[in-house]
Parts: sequence; structure tokens; C-alpha cells
Amino acid sequence: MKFSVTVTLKKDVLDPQGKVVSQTLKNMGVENLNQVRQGKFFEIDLDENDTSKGHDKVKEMCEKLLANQIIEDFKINKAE
Amino acid sequence: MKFSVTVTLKKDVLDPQGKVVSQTLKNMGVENLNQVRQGKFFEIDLDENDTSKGHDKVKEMCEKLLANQIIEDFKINKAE
Amino acid sequence: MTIKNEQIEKHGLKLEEYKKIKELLGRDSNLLELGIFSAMWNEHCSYKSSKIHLKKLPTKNNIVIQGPGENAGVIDIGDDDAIVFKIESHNHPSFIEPYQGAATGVGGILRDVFTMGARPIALMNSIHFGSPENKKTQNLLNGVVSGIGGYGNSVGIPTVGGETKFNRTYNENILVNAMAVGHVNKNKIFYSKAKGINKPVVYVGSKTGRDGIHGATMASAEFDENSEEKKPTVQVGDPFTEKLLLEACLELMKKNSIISIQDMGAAGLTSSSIEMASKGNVGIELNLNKVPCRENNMTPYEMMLSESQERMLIILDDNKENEAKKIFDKWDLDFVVIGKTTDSKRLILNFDDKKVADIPITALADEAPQYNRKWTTSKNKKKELKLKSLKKIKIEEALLRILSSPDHSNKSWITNQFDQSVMCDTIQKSGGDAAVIRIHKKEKAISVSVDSSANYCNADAKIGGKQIICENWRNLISVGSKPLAITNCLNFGSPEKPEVMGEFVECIEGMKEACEFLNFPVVSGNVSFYNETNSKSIFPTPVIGGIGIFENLKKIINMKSKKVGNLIIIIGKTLGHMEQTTFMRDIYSINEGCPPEVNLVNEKNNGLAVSKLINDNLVSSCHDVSSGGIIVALAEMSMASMLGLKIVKPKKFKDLNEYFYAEDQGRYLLEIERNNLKKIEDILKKNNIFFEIIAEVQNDIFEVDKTFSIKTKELFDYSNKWFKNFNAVN
Amino acid sequence: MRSSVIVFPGSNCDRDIAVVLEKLQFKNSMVWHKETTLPKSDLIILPGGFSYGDYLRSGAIAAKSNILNEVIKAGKNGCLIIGICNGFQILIECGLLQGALLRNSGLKFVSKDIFVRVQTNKNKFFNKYKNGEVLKLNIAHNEGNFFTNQKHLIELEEKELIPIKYCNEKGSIISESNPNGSLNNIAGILNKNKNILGMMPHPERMADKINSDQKGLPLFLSLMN
Ligand SMILES: Nc1ncnc2c1ncn2[C@@H]1O[C@H](COP(=O)(O)OP(=O)(O)O)[C@@H](O)[C@H]1O
Ligand SMILES: [Mg+2]
Repeated sequence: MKFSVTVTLKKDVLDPQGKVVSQTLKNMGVENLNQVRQGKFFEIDLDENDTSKGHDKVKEMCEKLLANQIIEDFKINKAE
Repeated sequence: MKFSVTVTLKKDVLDPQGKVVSQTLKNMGVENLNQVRQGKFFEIDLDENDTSKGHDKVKEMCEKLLANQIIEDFKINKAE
Repeated sequence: MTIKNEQIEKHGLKLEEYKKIKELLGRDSNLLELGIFSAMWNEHCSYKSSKIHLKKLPTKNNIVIQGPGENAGVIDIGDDDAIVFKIESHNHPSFIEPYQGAATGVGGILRDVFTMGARPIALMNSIHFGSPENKKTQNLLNGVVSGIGGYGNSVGIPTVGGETKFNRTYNENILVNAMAVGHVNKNKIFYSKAKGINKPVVYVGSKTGRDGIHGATMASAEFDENSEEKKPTVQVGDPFTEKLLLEACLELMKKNSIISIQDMGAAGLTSSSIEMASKGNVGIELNLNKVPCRENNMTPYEMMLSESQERMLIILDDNKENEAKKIFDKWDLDFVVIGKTTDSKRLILNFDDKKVADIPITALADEAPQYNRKWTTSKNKKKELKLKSLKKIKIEEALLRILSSPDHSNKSWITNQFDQSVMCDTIQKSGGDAAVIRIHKKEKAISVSVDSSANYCNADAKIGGKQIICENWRNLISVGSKPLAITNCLNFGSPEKPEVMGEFVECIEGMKEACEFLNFPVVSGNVSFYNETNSKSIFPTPVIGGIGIFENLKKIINMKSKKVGNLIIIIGKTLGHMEQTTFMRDIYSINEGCPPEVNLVNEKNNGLAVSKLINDNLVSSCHDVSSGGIIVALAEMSMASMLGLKIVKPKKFKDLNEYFYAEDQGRYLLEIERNNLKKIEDILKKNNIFFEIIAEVQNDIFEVDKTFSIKTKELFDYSNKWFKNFNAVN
Repeated sequence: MRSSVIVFPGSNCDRDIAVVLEKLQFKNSMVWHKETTLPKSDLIILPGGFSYGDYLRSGAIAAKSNILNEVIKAGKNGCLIIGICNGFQILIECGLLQGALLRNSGLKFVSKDIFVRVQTNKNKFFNKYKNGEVLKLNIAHNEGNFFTNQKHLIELEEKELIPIKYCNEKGSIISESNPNGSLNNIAGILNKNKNILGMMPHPERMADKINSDQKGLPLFLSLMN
């Protein structure tokens, strides 16, 4: 069973990478761009059949390692 | 209109980041973990009402800047 | 199964070459064997077009411990210390994926050095990009620079210098050459030559994936079914694993268990196993089911041709497996015995209990084709340039333009992305004529400089070849060291073109003359052919990496002018050679004419005299005169310390630009204390060295007497302008 | 004085630190990350480098290593701890120090000599410096952009928990001399008990007279007694 996780910086944390990406896109001629925020993406492949158990496991991984909750939020999705 | 983009390494490309993360999770006692792959995540906020036009724009951004298609694949989703 | 002509061509082999393969095998090859031959017989591994010419270079003298032919060259620097060094190109991968291409280039050259038992102590690079106006340039520059830094910084080896140049000849074919320097006890050097029969062949490091398997070879029949999934890929570097591999190998090398060791570079498992066997005149038998793989269902073909990074092959002595494995376990690296040496003198590969390849080692190594390719002499484009006929430009205006040009501007935008100080032995970082690195915990140091001059070589390959050796030598002299030996990376177009081959042959001819005359042997190097796009070749670009020695840390000097009131003298005559100068190119866009000729006798005399003065503690700072001529060199000395200079107007030259911008060779600027002038004059006169007083150090202002005057700070701002703007604009 | 330098597989400033400690005659041990006990130490140093490649967040993985449990215990019991560069990142990831170290604002690895001003010498680490003294040190990092919440920032400032800030050659703390976007030009911080120091600049690189003015040495000297 696969899960995907996105980890993004919290709203009030400055995102220098997103800022530069957005500036670069603008310089390249992209119009009507409001904002870009950059984060991390994980694809986690578990040997687990129970969705809810799998979800809990992934949540634990996020809390313990993948995200630094002082500055980051995470979101878990079940991948097809 | 917001889009989310995930950029991941192509299947056969070495993913040193995923490798270390997966090893660490195992060392921390996570069981039944097959694989972790790490990628990038972007949240792109466009001033655009037409979904298909927006999608095309984001696709262009991916091709030109956000992903290097020699080693990476990208996926675009419309965010709520 | 018979091999189709199409498959042969896709493997980059000529039909006649395949005919020879058949003869050597006494039968048709299978696809795996074809792949192995193609890897061993390609230009990169076999040096088939360059070998007969490279042989002309001097490679020996009393300090050379190991010349070309091993993973890297080794020179003796006294007291059991030896220096291991080499330069290598990673041009094509860096054009496709600049970050990973450059990063893996650094990784590869580091392995070449530590595979010989040396701890890497410094990295250098030479990077050439297309014109700044070219759309791709900025992205390539950013990617390459951060890739070089990303790898070296992480492994923890200081990147202490290099060169960065721009020219539209590289628009579609950038150059990324990386050099690594290591230190080893000269009694503890490891080589790749196998020895003994039935010795375990061990695979260590990362797992094998489908990285970098030739695009062309992928198209062969075997992969048709699911070719989409198996798309060829660029290698991705893993500097963390490299660090582990480095430490694990050095730890194992402290014990007496390694017979031979070889990194898996280009053509991975194929070239490493064959080179070891060939050098030791033994056979090698591998069980491919044992190879640690990253992906499922990898075929023998993929395993043998994969260019996955951070891997090594080791031949161990008897009964040393456990001890060795313990070390690799400690560092969390794969360690697997995948085969053994044999007395068959054949490469035998087994997979799923079947023999899948069986080739005589000599067929792959010694029997590889060697060509004496047709070459034509590159015409000496003689043309007198008359400055008078050109629109006059003021010295200071030209100076500011040159200082704010991409090639001459301050490179700190680049060097600030490289950790230059880790290991705490960097005495002089980039920014000077050569970097200086102390030998750890010893009272001695080495100097390193990397140089190229594609414009000169393009105008005249032979003079250019000679010149660049001399310039490198001069840079090592200028910091107070004694030049010892070089490595070189020869970046050229297609050897199948007689003009390109001519450039190559003549360039080597020039290098040879200079190296012989200066007793400056070539101990390692690399040839990169086929640098061209749409059949347009790049300028011939030999890159030279030189090493010098300081036997005493007190003799190290730099180019920062030191004290108000000191004099600056110039050593070497200025004749006013203007063709092929930066001035003509940058100011008038004129590219014609011959490069400045090199007089080897003067070059050597001037250099040795400068060395003597530095050694006698008579010099406060020193800088060689190169691209841009005297005025640019003076400006660089001034900017290095922010002290000003008052420059004397020359008497003999009517056209001041001809004096200040000429690029005559063999010249140095020395800052000296006034009260030493007499002593210095005596020494120089006794040795018949031409010199004159050219400037005096003063505060803040950079000026030519009665001609112009500008604040040094302003010069500095100009020289920092280009990179800032280039990065901000795009 | 007994010191322990923790060695992670990707540490690369461990030797540099050890050279300085040995020169000053600390009784130093190098402690491998897989160890589960620490030798008796008065000082623990987490050196710079790329502990485990730093592919996730710098220091995040090192914070989960065996030996870190011991380091955390020692820190809570008052043992002196210095984390330099990657070591600072590890101290933050394991919670011994508060805040976060984000990507440099310029998004590039920054390696150069910089200046820091000693803001307070009322702690064990900086008592051999004068208040206001300007030190030339070297930085080399990708993620040194210190960030924290307003409440913590105020606490840091008010309780003199910011021993060094980036400044120019003359000691002025201005944004032009901030190399990485760090909040209030912060180059290093202390915990509340002032026994744990995290700093981005490398003092060990400024300890030898052949290539520095040795402004890094007093930091180590002040710990000796
Ligand atoms: N890519 C680079 N990496 C490291 N150092 C560089 C790089 N490019 C330029 N430099 C440094 O910038 C300085 C000026 O370079 P250059 O003008 O080519 O010097 P020179 O003419 O004396 O060989 C040198 O000290 C060199 O080491
Ligand atoms: Mg020079």
C-alpha cells in the first residue's frame, strides 16, 4: 500500500525557495502568478493492507522524522 | 486558482534522499517498509479562472523550470 | 544469435572493428560481449585516437613515482610524502543535467585519487560555458557551480581554485573538468594491478542501478519489450555514500589485505575488472547473480555497463574477507565477493548458472584498436595588426570594460559556493595565482593551479600548447613554490576530422616542448574528444593542472600588494604583442593573428630568477602577467589588498595601450622594498634578466602617471559587477 | 578537561576540531554515532559536516542516532555542549536548542569569511572575549538561516542568549553583513541554562596562525580550567 506525503512550511514561515522560484518564473515571462510555495514530497510504500493502520503508521513517521512541526505542516494521502 | 505539483525522480534514477530516509525509519523501528522516495512539492497560486488554461501554464512551468525531465517526472493536480 | 550491423553501429563500433572482434573470439559475439567490447574499445577507455600522440609527452623524472596509466599520477615530495593527482572531464553529462553531471564529475575524480590510498586534500575545476547571451548559459552555470560545490562540500574536501571562462564556442558543449589532489605515504600506495590466482574479487560501495547505460546500446533488441521503463538515465551522485566509501577504503588500506583496487568509473564493472586483470596478466571470473542491484530483474548487460556511482572493485589477499567486511559493515556499505582471479587469462561471466560471456582479456585491452588518424596542420594565421587604424580608446576605459567582462570579473560569486576551508589546511584560497595547501601537520605545503587558453590554441595549437604549460608553471612560481609536475585534460572536437586531429597533434607537440624544457612532466590526464554539436567543434581546449612544492611554509607569498612606498618591478620584456589579446577581443572584437610566441629560454630564466628572489625573502608580493596584460595584472594586485598604485608611463611606447595590454609571455610583477632594490638589481643583472621599475604602492588610488587616476575601490566594484548583474537579470 | 567529539558517518569537521582540542591539551575522545554510551566528558562537541548526507533536513537524521540519547541526557544534566554548523542543526533537531535553521535566503551554499560581534560574554563560552569584540570567522553552510517565533526571539534577546551576531568589519550589525537571512543577524544561540551553544560559524577554522588571526581559539580556551 502506497501513501504520499507532502510537507510544507507553515504559513508564517518565510519560504525562500518558493520566493526565488516564483521570481524566476516571473522573469521567464509567466504572468498572473500570485505565489509559489515549495515543499517536500514523499512516496511511502508499506507492506500493510489495512488503510487506517497504514495511515497511522505514516502519521507517526511524519511526526517523528519527516516533518519538523515547529516550522512545517504535513498532509498524508493514500496513493492509488 | 491553485495547483499542486509533485516532482519525483524517474523510476530507475538513484534517490539518495529516499534511501537515507527509509534506512532511518527502519532503524527507528518502523516495520514492513518497502521503499521511500523523496521528491519536491510546489503549490502554485495563479490568477486564472480557466482550469485548462491554468493547467497548461503550470505544465509549461514544470517543463521549463520545476522539473528536469532527463531524470524527473512531474504530476499536476488542481488544489481545492 | 548473430549480431546485426545495426547493433554494431549503435554500439559505436565500426564494422571492421567488429570483424576484428570476431577474429579474436573465433566466433560471433553475443550481445553482452558486444556491449563489453564497445565499452572497452570506445575512445574514452581505449584512447584509440590519442595514444600514439600522448606517448610523446615526457612522463618521467626523479620525482615521478607513477606516471600516466594508473588511476592517477603520483609524485614524490620528500620525507615519504607523495601527492596523487589527476584531472578529468565530465562535459557531456554536465550539459544534459548540469547539477548531477558536475557533481558526479567531482565524485569520479575523487575516487581516482583515493583508490590509490591517498586522502584527497583539495579539489580544483576548470569550467567553460557558452556566451553569456546564450539562453542556456545561466542555467548551466548555476547548475554546474552548485553541483561542484554540492558534492565537494558534502564529502568535506576543500575546493580551492579553478577557472571559469565564457566563449560562444561552448554554447552547445560546455566543459566541466574537475581535478583532485591527494596525499599519501609513498610506501602505502595502492595500484590496480591484480596479482595471484583464486583471490577473491570484492564489490564494495553503492548498489548497481540502470544509470548511464549508453543510450545507443539501450536501443538494442534485448530491451524492446519494455523500453519505456528502462530509459537511459543520467547518473545521480550520492556524496554521502562517497564519504563513507572514502573512509572505509582508507581504513581498510591501513591493513595489509588489499592486493589491488580500482574504482568503477566509466563502463563500471566492465572496465574495472578488465583493467585489473589485464595489468596483472590474469583472468577473472564473476558470478553476476552476486552483484548488489538496486532494481529488480537487472540483466547481465545492464550490470556490466551500468555507470552507477560510488562503487569500487577490490582484490583481497587470502583470508582477509572477514576483517575487510567488518570495516564496510561499520560504514553501512555493501561488501560482496562476486568472483575470483583465475589463470585462464579470460573474462568469464556467469549468470543463473550459465556462462554468459567468455572473452580473452588481451582481446579487450591490448588488442583494442589504435589509430594513427589523418591530420592536417592548423594554418598559422599570420596577420599584422595595426592599432593605429583602429578607433582609439582610453586606457582606463578599456580597463574597466575588461575588469567587468565575464572572463576577468571577480569570481567570488562562484568560489563562495565552495567550502574552501574545511580540513583547515588551506593557506591560500582561490583568488590568487595558485592555491596553497599545507600537508597536514607538517611544515610544508603544495601549490595547485589550473589553466587553459583556448583562444591561443585556436589561433595556433602548437604555440597555445606550449604557452599554457608555461602559464601554469608561472602561476606556481608566483606563489613561491617550485613547480613539479602536471596533469592535463585535452578537450577537443572529433578526432575523425583531420583539422581537429591536427590541432590535437600540434598542441601535444607544443606541450611536449615546454614540459621537456621546464622539466615539468605529465603524470596523468584525460582526453575528451567529440566535443562538438552539429559537427561544429569547440576551440581546442587543453586544461593543465599543475602542482608545486614549498619545503618551507615561510616562503609562501601572494599577490596582495603590501605596503605603501614599496616598488613594483616587472620582470621580462614587453614587446607589444597585440594579436589574440584580451584587449583586441574585448574592445575591438578582433580575433585574428598569432598568439604570443613563447621563448622557453627566457621563460625558464625569468621564472628561476623570480624563484630565487622569493626564496631570498626579497619579494613582498608577486603576480604573473597573463591575459589582459600588465595593466590588468597591476589592477588585480591593487584590488587584492585595496592599496593603490602609481604607475610609471613607459618611455619607449608611443601607444600606451600597446604597452599596457600586450600579452608577451614570461613576465612577472614583483613588489619589493625600496632598500632591497640594489640587491635585486645585482641578482637580475648577473642572470641577464630584463626588468624595470613600473609602479609604486600608494593609498587608495590606482593611476598611470599623468594619464588617468581612479579609486581602487571603484575598480573592485567594476570587477564585481558582472556576476551580480548576470544573476539578477535572468 | 575531558572532551568528546561525536562522529557521524558524514561528519567532516571532526578532525579539524580534534586538532584544536589536542593542541590545547584537552583529553579528547572521538565517539562513533552507533555507540550507546558516552565517555565521561566535561565538554561534548557536535562537529560540522553532513551527518547523514543531510538530504531530509540538516541534522534531522543525526538527531535520531543512538548516541544522541546520551548527548541529550548529558545536556540536560548541565554538561557543556557546542554544536558547530551541522552540529547546531542537530542540536535544534533534537530539541536541545529551540528554533529552526532554514535554507539560506540566497538559496546557495555560502562559504566565506565573515565577521561576528560578541554580544555578551556572560557565559562559559565567550568569557575570554570582550563584549563588542569583532571576530573574523568562516562559514560554510546551506541552511543557517535562523528562525524562531516572536516569543522565543524576545527571550533570546532579553536573557542574553545570543552570544554572537553577524556584523561588518567594524562591528555594525546590518543586513548587508547577514550572509544567510538569519533573524536579527543571529549567528549562534544558547539554551536557557547557558550550557549549550549552537553556532553556524566555524571557530576551529580560525585557530591556526598559518591561515587565520586565531580568533576562534579563545572560545576553546575559555572552557579550560
Ligand atoms: N570555477 C572556479 N572554481 C574555483 N576557483 C575559481 C573558479 N574560477 C575562477 N576561480 C579563481 O579565480 C581566480 C582568477 O581566475 P583566473 O582569472 O582564471 O586566474 P589566472 O589567470 O591567474 O589563472 C583564480 O584564483 C581562480 O582560482
Ligand atoms: Mg595567474
